[in-house]
Amino acid sequence: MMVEIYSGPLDVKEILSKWLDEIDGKNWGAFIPFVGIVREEDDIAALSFDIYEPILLKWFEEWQEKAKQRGAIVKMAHSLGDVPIFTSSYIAAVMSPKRRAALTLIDEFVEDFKANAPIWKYDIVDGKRVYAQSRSTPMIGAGLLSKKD
Amino acid sequence: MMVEIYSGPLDVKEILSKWLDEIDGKNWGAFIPFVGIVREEDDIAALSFDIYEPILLKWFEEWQEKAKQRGAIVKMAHSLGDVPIFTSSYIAAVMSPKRRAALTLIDEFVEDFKANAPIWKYDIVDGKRVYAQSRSTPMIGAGLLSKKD
Amino acid sequence: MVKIEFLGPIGKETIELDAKNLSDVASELNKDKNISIWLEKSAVALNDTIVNSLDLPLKDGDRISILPPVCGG
Amino acid sequence: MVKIEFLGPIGKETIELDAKNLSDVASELNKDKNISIWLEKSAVALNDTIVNSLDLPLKDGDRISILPPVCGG
Repeated sequence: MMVEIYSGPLDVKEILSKWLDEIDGKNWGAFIPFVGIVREEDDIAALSFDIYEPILLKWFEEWQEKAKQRGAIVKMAHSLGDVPIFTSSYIAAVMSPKRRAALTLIDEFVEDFKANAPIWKYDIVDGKRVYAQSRSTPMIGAGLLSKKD
Repeated sequence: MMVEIYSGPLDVKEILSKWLDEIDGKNWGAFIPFVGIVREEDDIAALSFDIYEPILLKWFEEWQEKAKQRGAIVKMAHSLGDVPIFTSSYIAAVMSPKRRAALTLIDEFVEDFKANAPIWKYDIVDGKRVYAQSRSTPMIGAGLLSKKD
Repeated sequence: MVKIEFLGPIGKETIELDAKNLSDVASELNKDKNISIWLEKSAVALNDTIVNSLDLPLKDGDRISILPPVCGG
Repeated sequence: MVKIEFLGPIGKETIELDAKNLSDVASELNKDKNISIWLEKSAVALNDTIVNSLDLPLKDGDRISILPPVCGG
Protein backbone atom coordinates (compact mmCIF):
# COMPACT_ATOMS: atom_id res chain seq x y z
CA MET A 1 0.00 0.00 0.00
CA MET A 2 1.72 3.18 -1.19
CA VAL A 3 1.20 6.89 -0.88
CA GLU A 4 -1.21 8.02 -3.62
CA ILE A 5 0.03 11.17 -5.35
CA TYR A 6 -2.31 12.95 -7.77
CA SER A 7 -1.66 15.90 -10.05
CA GLY A 8 -3.99 18.72 -8.94
CA PRO A 9 -6.99 18.49 -6.58
CA LEU A 10 -8.11 15.17 -5.11
CA ASP A 11 -11.40 13.53 -6.10
CA VAL A 12 -12.48 13.00 -2.49
CA LYS A 13 -15.57 10.90 -3.21
CA GLU A 14 -13.68 8.60 -5.53
CA ILE A 15 -10.75 8.11 -3.15
CA LEU A 16 -13.00 7.50 -0.13
CA SER A 17 -15.14 5.09 -2.19
CA LYS A 18 -12.06 3.15 -3.21
CA TRP A 19 -10.79 2.94 0.38
CA LEU A 20 -14.27 1.91 1.59
CA ASP A 21 -14.25 -0.89 -1.01
CA GLU A 22 -10.89 -2.03 0.36
CA ILE A 23 -12.27 -2.44 3.89
CA ASP A 24 -15.47 -4.15 2.71
CA GLY A 25 -15.75 -7.62 4.24
CA LYS A 26 -12.70 -7.10 6.47
CA ASN A 27 -12.86 -6.85 10.21
CA TRP A 28 -12.05 -3.17 10.69
CA GLY A 29 -14.41 -1.65 13.26
CA ALA A 30 -13.32 1.94 12.71
CA PHE A 31 -12.43 3.88 9.57
CA ILE A 32 -11.42 7.51 10.04
CA PRO A 33 -10.51 9.63 7.03
CA PHE A 34 -9.10 13.13 7.46
CA VAL A 35 -9.93 15.36 4.49
CA GLY A 36 -7.92 18.56 4.12
CA ILE A 37 -9.48 21.27 1.98
CA VAL A 38 -7.84 24.47 0.67
CA ARG A 39 -9.36 27.47 2.45
CA GLU A 40 -10.12 30.85 0.93
CA GLU A 41 -7.75 33.11 2.84
CA ASP A 42 -5.48 36.10 2.16
CA ASP A 43 -6.70 36.40 -1.45
CA ILE A 44 -5.12 33.13 -2.55
CA ALA A 45 -6.54 31.47 -5.67
CA ALA A 46 -4.92 28.13 -4.92
CA LEU A 47 -2.19 26.37 -3.01
CA SER A 48 0.60 24.56 -4.80
CA PHE A 49 2.78 21.69 -3.59
CA ASP A 50 6.24 20.23 -4.18
CA ILE A 51 6.83 16.70 -2.93
CA TYR A 52 10.11 14.85 -2.47
CA GLU A 53 8.82 11.36 -3.05
CA PRO A 54 11.73 9.13 -1.94
CA ILE A 55 11.68 10.49 1.62
CA LEU A 56 7.89 10.77 1.70
CA LEU A 57 7.65 7.06 0.88
CA LYS A 58 10.12 6.19 3.66
CA TRP A 59 8.24 8.38 6.12
CA PHE A 60 5.00 6.65 5.11
CA GLU A 61 6.49 3.15 5.36
CA GLU A 62 7.58 3.90 8.93
CA TRP A 63 4.01 4.92 9.72
CA GLN A 64 2.64 1.75 8.11
CA GLU A 65 4.93 -0.20 10.42
CA LYS A 66 3.82 1.77 13.52
CA ALA A 67 0.18 1.28 12.52
CA LYS A 68 0.72 -2.44 11.95
CA GLN A 69 2.15 -2.82 15.44
CA ARG A 70 -1.15 -1.40 16.73
CA GLY A 71 -3.17 -3.72 14.46
CA ALA A 72 -4.13 -0.86 12.14
CA ILE A 73 -3.52 0.47 8.62
CA VAL A 74 -2.80 4.02 7.47
CA LYS A 75 -3.66 5.43 4.03
CA MET A 76 -2.67 8.67 2.37
CA ALA A 77 -3.38 10.67 -0.79
CA HIS A 78 -1.80 14.03 -1.64
CA SER A 79 -1.85 16.53 -4.49
CA LEU A 80 1.15 17.65 -6.52
CA GLY A 81 1.05 21.09 -8.17
CA ASP A 82 -1.84 23.56 -7.97
CA VAL A 83 -4.98 22.96 -5.89
CA PRO A 84 -7.72 25.66 -6.11
CA ILE A 85 -9.56 26.91 -3.02
CA PHE A 86 -12.45 24.73 -1.79
CA THR A 87 -10.87 21.59 -3.25
CA SER A 88 -8.92 18.91 -1.42
CA SER A 89 -5.14 18.52 -1.39
CA TYR A 90 -4.75 15.88 1.28
CA ILE A 91 -6.58 12.82 2.60
CA ALA A 92 -5.23 10.60 5.35
CA ALA A 93 -7.07 7.64 6.85
CA VAL A 94 -6.83 4.98 9.52
CA MET A 95 -8.46 1.55 9.56
CA SER A 96 -8.38 -0.14 12.94
CA PRO A 97 -10.29 -2.88 14.75
CA LYS A 98 -11.13 -0.50 17.61
CA ARG A 99 -12.37 3.04 18.03
CA ARG A 100 -9.90 4.26 20.65
CA ALA A 101 -6.77 3.15 18.78
CA ALA A 102 -8.12 4.66 15.55
CA LEU A 103 -8.79 8.08 17.09
CA THR A 104 -5.32 8.24 18.64
CA LEU A 105 -3.61 7.06 15.47
CA ILE A 106 -5.29 9.50 13.05
CA ASP A 107 -4.32 12.38 15.36
CA GLU A 108 -0.67 11.32 15.63
CA PHE A 109 -0.44 10.46 11.93
CA VAL A 110 -1.86 13.79 10.72
CA GLU A 111 0.23 15.84 13.16
CA ASP A 112 3.45 14.05 12.26
CA PHE A 113 2.56 14.45 8.60
CA LYS A 114 2.34 18.23 9.04
CA ALA A 115 5.68 18.32 10.83
CA ASN A 116 7.79 15.80 8.93
CA ALA A 117 6.45 14.86 5.52
CA PRO A 118 8.77 16.36 2.85
CA ILE A 119 6.15 18.51 1.14
CA TRP A 120 6.42 22.23 0.47
CA LYS A 121 3.46 24.56 0.21
CA TYR A 122 3.12 27.71 -1.89
CA ASP A 123 0.34 30.30 -2.07
CA ILE A 124 -0.84 31.21 -5.55
CA VAL A 125 -1.59 34.95 -5.36
CA ASP A 126 -1.98 37.11 -8.49
CA GLY A 127 -0.51 34.27 -10.52
CA LYS A 128 2.67 34.14 -8.41
CA ARG A 129 3.85 31.09 -6.45
CA VAL A 130 4.97 32.21 -2.97
CA TYR A 131 6.54 29.78 -0.45
CA ALA A 132 4.29 29.56 2.66
CA GLN A 133 7.29 30.15 4.90
CA SER A 134 5.50 31.35 8.04
CA ARG A 135 3.23 28.26 8.07
CA SER A 136 6.09 25.80 7.49
CA THR A 137 7.85 23.73 10.15
CA PRO A 138 11.52 22.73 10.27
CA MET A 139 11.75 18.91 10.14
CA ILE A 140 13.20 16.87 13.01
CA GLY A 141 16.98 17.30 12.99
CA ALA A 142 16.88 20.64 11.15
CA GLY A 143 19.98 22.86 11.45
CA LEU A 144 22.55 20.05 11.24
CA LEU A 145 24.67 21.90 8.66
CA SER A 146 24.25 25.32 10.24
CA LYS A 147 27.49 27.09 11.22
CA LYS A 148 27.63 26.96 15.01
CA ASP A 149 30.64 29.29 15.51
CA MET B 1 -29.06 20.02 11.22
CA MET B 2 -30.48 16.93 12.90
CA VAL B 3 -29.28 13.48 13.81
CA GLU B 4 -29.90 11.19 10.83
CA ILE B 5 -31.47 7.90 11.89
CA TYR B 6 -31.75 5.10 9.34
CA SER B 7 -33.46 1.74 9.59
CA GLY B 8 -30.77 -0.94 9.17
CA PRO B 9 -27.19 -0.47 7.93
CA LEU B 10 -25.92 2.90 6.76
CA ASP B 11 -25.07 3.60 3.12
CA VAL B 12 -21.64 5.04 3.96
CA LYS B 13 -20.78 6.29 0.46
CA GLU B 14 -24.11 8.02 0.06
CA ILE B 15 -23.98 9.70 3.47
CA LEU B 16 -20.37 10.84 3.04
CA SER B 17 -21.15 12.12 -0.47
CA LYS B 18 -24.07 14.11 0.86
CA TRP B 19 -21.97 15.64 3.64
CA LEU B 20 -19.17 16.42 1.18
CA ASP B 21 -21.71 18.23 -1.01
CA GLU B 22 -22.75 20.28 2.02
CA ILE B 23 -19.20 21.52 2.63
CA ASP B 24 -18.57 22.25 -1.08
CA GLY B 25 -17.74 25.93 -1.57
CA LYS B 26 -17.65 26.62 2.17
CA ASN B 27 -14.51 27.53 4.05
CA TRP B 28 -14.00 24.35 6.08
CA GLY B 29 -10.34 23.33 5.99
CA ALA B 30 -10.82 19.98 7.70
CA PHE B 31 -13.53 17.34 7.38
CA ILE B 32 -13.14 14.25 9.56
CA PRO B 33 -15.73 11.49 9.41
CA PHE B 34 -15.62 8.56 11.83
CA VAL B 35 -17.16 5.42 10.32
CA GLY B 36 -18.10 2.64 12.74
CA ILE B 37 -18.46 -0.83 11.23
CA VAL B 38 -19.91 -3.96 12.84
CA ARG B 39 -17.13 -6.46 13.48
CA GLU B 40 -17.37 -10.23 13.14
CA GLU B 41 -16.83 -11.36 16.72
CA ASP B 42 -18.19 -14.01 19.11
CA ASP B 43 -20.35 -15.60 16.36
CA ILE B 44 -22.65 -12.63 16.02
CA ALA B 45 -24.58 -12.27 12.76
CA ALA B 46 -25.47 -8.64 13.41
CA LEU B 47 -25.83 -5.97 16.04
CA SER B 48 -29.17 -4.38 16.78
CA PHE B 49 -29.93 -0.96 18.26
CA ASP B 50 -32.66 0.78 20.26
CA ILE B 51 -32.58 4.58 20.30
CA TYR B 52 -34.42 6.98 22.58
CA GLU B 53 -34.71 9.87 20.17
CA PRO B 54 -35.90 12.77 22.36
CA ILE B 55 -32.81 12.60 24.59
CA LEU B 56 -30.48 11.75 21.69
CA LEU B 57 -31.61 14.93 19.93
CA LYS B 58 -30.97 17.03 23.06
CA TRP B 59 -27.56 15.43 23.50
CA PHE B 60 -26.76 16.21 19.86
CA GLU B 61 -28.01 19.80 20.09
CA GLU B 62 -25.67 20.39 23.03
CA TRP B 63 -22.79 19.10 20.89
CA GLN B 64 -23.82 21.33 18.00
CA GLU B 65 -23.61 24.25 20.41
CA LYS B 66 -20.18 23.19 21.74
CA ALA B 67 -18.93 22.74 18.16
CA LYS B 68 -20.32 26.14 17.14
CA GLN B 69 -18.42 27.83 19.96
CA ARG B 70 -15.25 26.36 18.44
CA GLY B 71 -16.26 27.48 14.94
CA ALA B 72 -17.07 23.93 13.88
CA ILE B 73 -20.01 21.68 12.96
CA VAL B 74 -20.78 18.11 14.03
CA LYS B 75 -22.80 15.60 12.01
CA MET B 76 -24.15 12.20 12.94
CA ALA B 77 -25.94 9.23 11.38
CA HIS B 78 -26.97 6.07 13.24
CA SER B 79 -28.80 2.85 12.51
CA LEU B 80 -31.99 1.66 14.19
CA GLY B 81 -32.68 -2.09 14.33
CA ASP B 82 -30.44 -4.80 12.88
CA VAL B 83 -27.06 -4.12 11.27
CA PRO B 84 -25.22 -7.15 9.80
CA ILE B 85 -21.49 -7.67 10.30
CA PHE B 86 -19.17 -5.71 7.96
CA THR B 87 -21.77 -2.96 7.50
CA SER B 88 -21.87 0.43 9.18
CA SER B 89 -24.11 1.40 12.10
CA TYR B 90 -22.62 4.77 12.96
CA ILE B 91 -21.02 7.75 11.24
CA ALA B 92 -19.97 10.91 13.05
CA ALA B 93 -18.19 13.84 11.44
CA VAL B 94 -16.64 17.20 12.18
CA MET B 95 -16.22 20.16 9.82
CA SER B 96 -13.85 22.80 11.11
CA PRO B 97 -11.73 25.63 9.69
CA LYS B 98 -8.60 24.15 11.24
CA ARG B 99 -6.97 20.75 11.55
CA ARG B 100 -6.09 20.82 15.27
CA ALA B 101 -9.58 21.80 16.44
CA ALA B 102 -11.13 19.16 14.15
CA LEU B 103 -8.95 16.32 15.49
CA THR B 104 -9.70 17.23 19.11
CA LEU B 105 -13.42 17.63 18.46
CA ILE B 106 -13.97 14.32 16.63
CA ASP B 107 -12.22 12.50 19.49
CA GLU B 108 -14.30 14.17 22.21
CA PHE B 109 -17.53 13.86 20.22
CA VAL B 110 -17.13 10.13 19.50
CA GLU B 111 -16.05 9.31 23.06
CA ASP B 112 -18.93 11.24 24.62
CA PHE B 113 -21.28 9.59 22.14
CA LYS B 114 -20.18 6.15 23.37
CA ALA B 115 -20.65 7.16 26.99
CA ASN B 116 -23.81 9.27 26.91
CA ALA B 117 -25.92 8.87 23.78
CA PRO B 118 -29.13 7.01 24.73
CA ILE B 119 -28.63 4.05 22.42
CA TRP B 120 -28.72 0.39 23.44
CA LYS B 121 -26.83 -2.34 21.66
CA TYR B 122 -27.78 -6.00 21.26
CA ASP B 123 -25.90 -8.93 19.76
CA ILE B 124 -27.85 -11.06 17.29
CA VAL B 125 -26.64 -14.62 17.93
CA ASP B 126 -28.55 -17.67 16.65
CA GLY B 127 -31.50 -15.39 15.90
CA LYS B 128 -31.66 -14.11 19.49
CA ARG B 129 -31.29 -10.46 20.53
CA VAL B 130 -29.00 -10.26 23.58
CA TYR B 131 -28.28 -6.95 25.38
CA ALA B 132 -24.55 -6.12 25.13
CA GLN B 133 -24.40 -5.50 28.86
CA SER B 134 -20.66 -5.95 29.42
CA ARG B 135 -19.81 -3.41 26.67
CA SER B 136 -22.34 -0.83 27.89
CA THR B 137 -21.58 2.22 30.05
CA PRO B 138 -23.77 3.82 32.73
CA MET B 139 -24.65 7.38 31.66
CA ILE B 140 -23.53 10.42 33.66
CA GLY B 141 -25.68 10.63 36.81
CA ALA B 142 -26.52 6.92 36.81
CA GLY B 143 -27.71 5.44 40.11
CA LEU B 144 -29.84 8.41 41.19
CA LEU B 145 -32.81 6.23 42.11
CA SER B 146 -30.76 3.45 43.66
CA LYS B 147 -31.58 2.59 47.27
CA LYS B 148 -28.65 3.90 49.30
CA ASP B 149 -29.63 2.46 52.74
CA MET C 1 -50.00 10.59 38.80
CA VAL C 2 -46.62 10.37 37.01
CA LYS C 3 -45.59 7.94 34.30
CA ILE C 4 -42.42 5.83 34.58
CA GLU C 5 -41.01 4.42 31.34
CA PHE C 6 -38.24 1.85 31.18
CA LEU C 7 -35.99 2.26 28.16
CA GLY C 8 -33.89 -0.14 26.08
CA PRO C 9 -33.17 -3.58 27.49
CA ILE C 10 -35.12 -3.24 30.77
CA GLY C 11 -38.11 -4.63 28.93
CA LYS C 12 -40.87 -3.53 31.29
CA GLU C 13 -44.12 -1.77 30.43
CA THR C 14 -44.66 1.87 31.43
CA ILE C 15 -46.28 2.24 34.86
CA GLU C 16 -48.11 5.04 36.68
CA LEU C 17 -47.41 6.11 40.25
CA ASP C 18 -48.54 8.66 42.83
CA ALA C 19 -45.37 10.55 43.76
CA LYS C 20 -44.55 14.06 45.02
CA ASN C 21 -40.88 13.87 44.16
CA LEU C 22 -38.21 11.51 42.85
CA SER C 23 -37.52 10.14 46.34
CA ASP C 24 -41.06 8.73 46.35
CA VAL C 25 -40.40 7.19 42.94
CA ALA C 26 -37.16 5.67 44.18
CA SER C 27 -38.87 4.13 47.23
CA GLU C 28 -41.61 2.65 45.13
CA LEU C 29 -39.39 1.25 42.35
CA ASN C 30 -36.87 -0.28 44.76
CA LYS C 31 -39.63 -2.56 46.08
CA ASP C 32 -39.33 -4.55 42.84
CA LYS C 33 -36.02 -6.41 42.73
CA ASN C 34 -36.20 -6.79 38.94
CA ILE C 35 -36.24 -3.02 38.70
CA SER C 36 -33.86 -2.13 41.52
CA ILE C 37 -30.95 -4.03 39.92
CA TRP C 38 -31.31 -1.71 36.92
CA LEU C 39 -31.58 1.45 39.03
CA GLU C 40 -28.01 1.16 40.35
CA LYS C 41 -26.61 1.80 36.90
CA SER C 42 -29.43 3.74 35.25
CA ALA C 43 -29.68 7.47 34.62
CA VAL C 44 -33.02 9.24 35.08
CA ALA C 45 -34.80 11.79 32.90
CA LEU C 46 -37.76 13.97 33.81
CA ASN C 47 -39.76 14.96 30.72
CA ASP C 48 -36.73 14.08 28.57
CA THR C 49 -34.16 16.05 30.56
CA ILE C 50 -31.55 14.12 32.55
CA VAL C 51 -31.86 14.97 36.25
CA ASN C 52 -29.43 14.75 39.14
CA SER C 53 -31.48 15.50 42.27
CA LEU C 54 -34.05 13.44 44.17
CA ASP C 55 -35.71 16.57 45.58
CA LEU C 56 -37.29 17.71 42.33
CA PRO C 57 -41.03 18.20 42.87
CA LEU C 58 -43.24 16.27 40.45
CA LYS C 59 -46.57 17.35 39.00
CA ASP C 60 -49.45 15.44 37.51
CA GLY C 61 -48.59 14.09 34.04
CA ASP C 62 -44.80 14.21 34.47
CA ARG C 63 -42.93 11.55 32.56
CA ILE C 64 -39.90 9.85 34.12
CA SER C 65 -37.54 7.72 32.00
CA ILE C 66 -35.12 5.12 33.30
CA LEU C 67 -32.03 4.85 31.05
CA PRO C 68 -29.86 1.75 31.53
CA PRO C 69 -26.17 1.59 30.43
CA VAL C 70 -25.69 2.64 26.82
CA CYS C 71 -23.53 1.51 23.92
CA GLY C 72 -24.11 3.32 20.66
CA GLY C 73 -22.04 2.95 17.54
CA MET D 1 32.65 13.98 -5.40
CA VAL D 2 29.27 14.17 -3.70
CA LYS D 3 26.07 15.76 -5.02
CA ILE D 4 24.14 18.36 -3.01
CA GLU D 5 20.50 18.90 -3.99
CA PHE D 6 18.36 21.73 -2.66
CA LEU D 7 14.70 20.77 -2.31
CA GLY D 8 11.45 22.71 -2.44
CA PRO D 9 11.60 26.50 -2.24
CA ILE D 10 15.41 26.89 -1.97
CA GLY D 11 15.44 27.13 -5.75
CA LYS D 12 19.09 26.36 -6.38
CA GLU D 13 20.57 23.91 -8.86
CA THR D 14 22.27 20.71 -7.67
CA ILE D 15 26.00 21.17 -7.06
CA GLU D 16 28.97 18.81 -6.73
CA LEU D 17 31.58 19.01 -3.99
CA ASP D 18 34.71 17.26 -2.78
CA ALA D 19 33.95 16.27 0.82
CA LYS D 20 35.08 13.51 3.24
CA ASN D 21 32.22 14.04 5.67
CA LEU D 22 29.24 16.30 6.39
CA SER D 23 31.41 18.76 8.30
CA ASP D 24 33.25 19.49 5.06
CA VAL D 25 29.89 20.00 3.34
CA ALA D 26 28.76 22.36 6.11
CA SER D 27 31.94 24.45 5.83
CA GLU D 28 31.60 24.74 2.09
CA LEU D 29 27.88 25.56 1.99
CA ASN D 30 28.09 28.14 4.78
CA LYS D 31 30.38 30.24 2.56
CA ASP D 32 27.28 31.15 0.52
CA LYS D 33 24.98 33.40 2.55
CA ASN D 34 21.98 32.58 0.32
CA ILE D 35 22.41 28.96 1.31
CA SER D 36 23.45 29.39 4.96
CA ILE D 37 20.16 31.15 5.85
CA TRP D 38 18.35 27.98 4.72
CA LEU D 39 20.71 25.62 6.58
CA GLU D 40 19.64 26.88 10.03
CA LYS D 41 16.18 25.43 9.54
CA SER D 42 16.79 22.63 7.05
CA ALA D 43 17.04 18.92 7.67
CA VAL D 44 19.63 16.85 5.81
CA ALA D 45 19.33 13.49 4.06
CA LEU D 46 22.14 11.25 2.85
CA ASN D 47 21.00 9.05 -0.04
CA ASP D 48 17.36 9.70 0.99
CA THR D 49 17.80 8.89 4.69
CA ILE D 50 17.55 11.75 7.19
CA VAL D 51 20.83 12.03 9.13
CA ASN D 52 21.69 13.54 12.49
CA SER D 53 25.48 13.47 12.68
CA LEU D 54 28.18 15.56 10.97
CA ASP D 55 30.76 12.79 11.38
CA LEU D 56 29.29 10.47 8.77
CA PRO D 57 31.94 9.56 6.21
CA LEU D 58 30.98 10.26 2.60
CA LYS D 59 31.93 8.26 -0.44
CA ASP D 60 32.10 9.10 -4.10
CA GLY D 61 28.64 9.45 -5.63
CA ASP D 62 26.79 10.07 -2.36
CA ARG D 63 23.74 12.28 -2.68
CA ILE D 64 22.95 14.85 0.01
CA SER D 65 19.56 16.56 0.14
CA ILE D 66 18.77 19.81 1.95
CA LEU D 67 15.13 19.86 3.16
CA PRO D 68 13.74 23.27 4.16
CA PRO D 69 10.72 23.70 6.49
CA VAL D 70 7.71 21.67 5.34
CA CYS D 71 3.96 22.19 5.23
CA GLY D 72 2.00 19.38 3.63
CA GLY D 73 -1.76 19.08 3.57
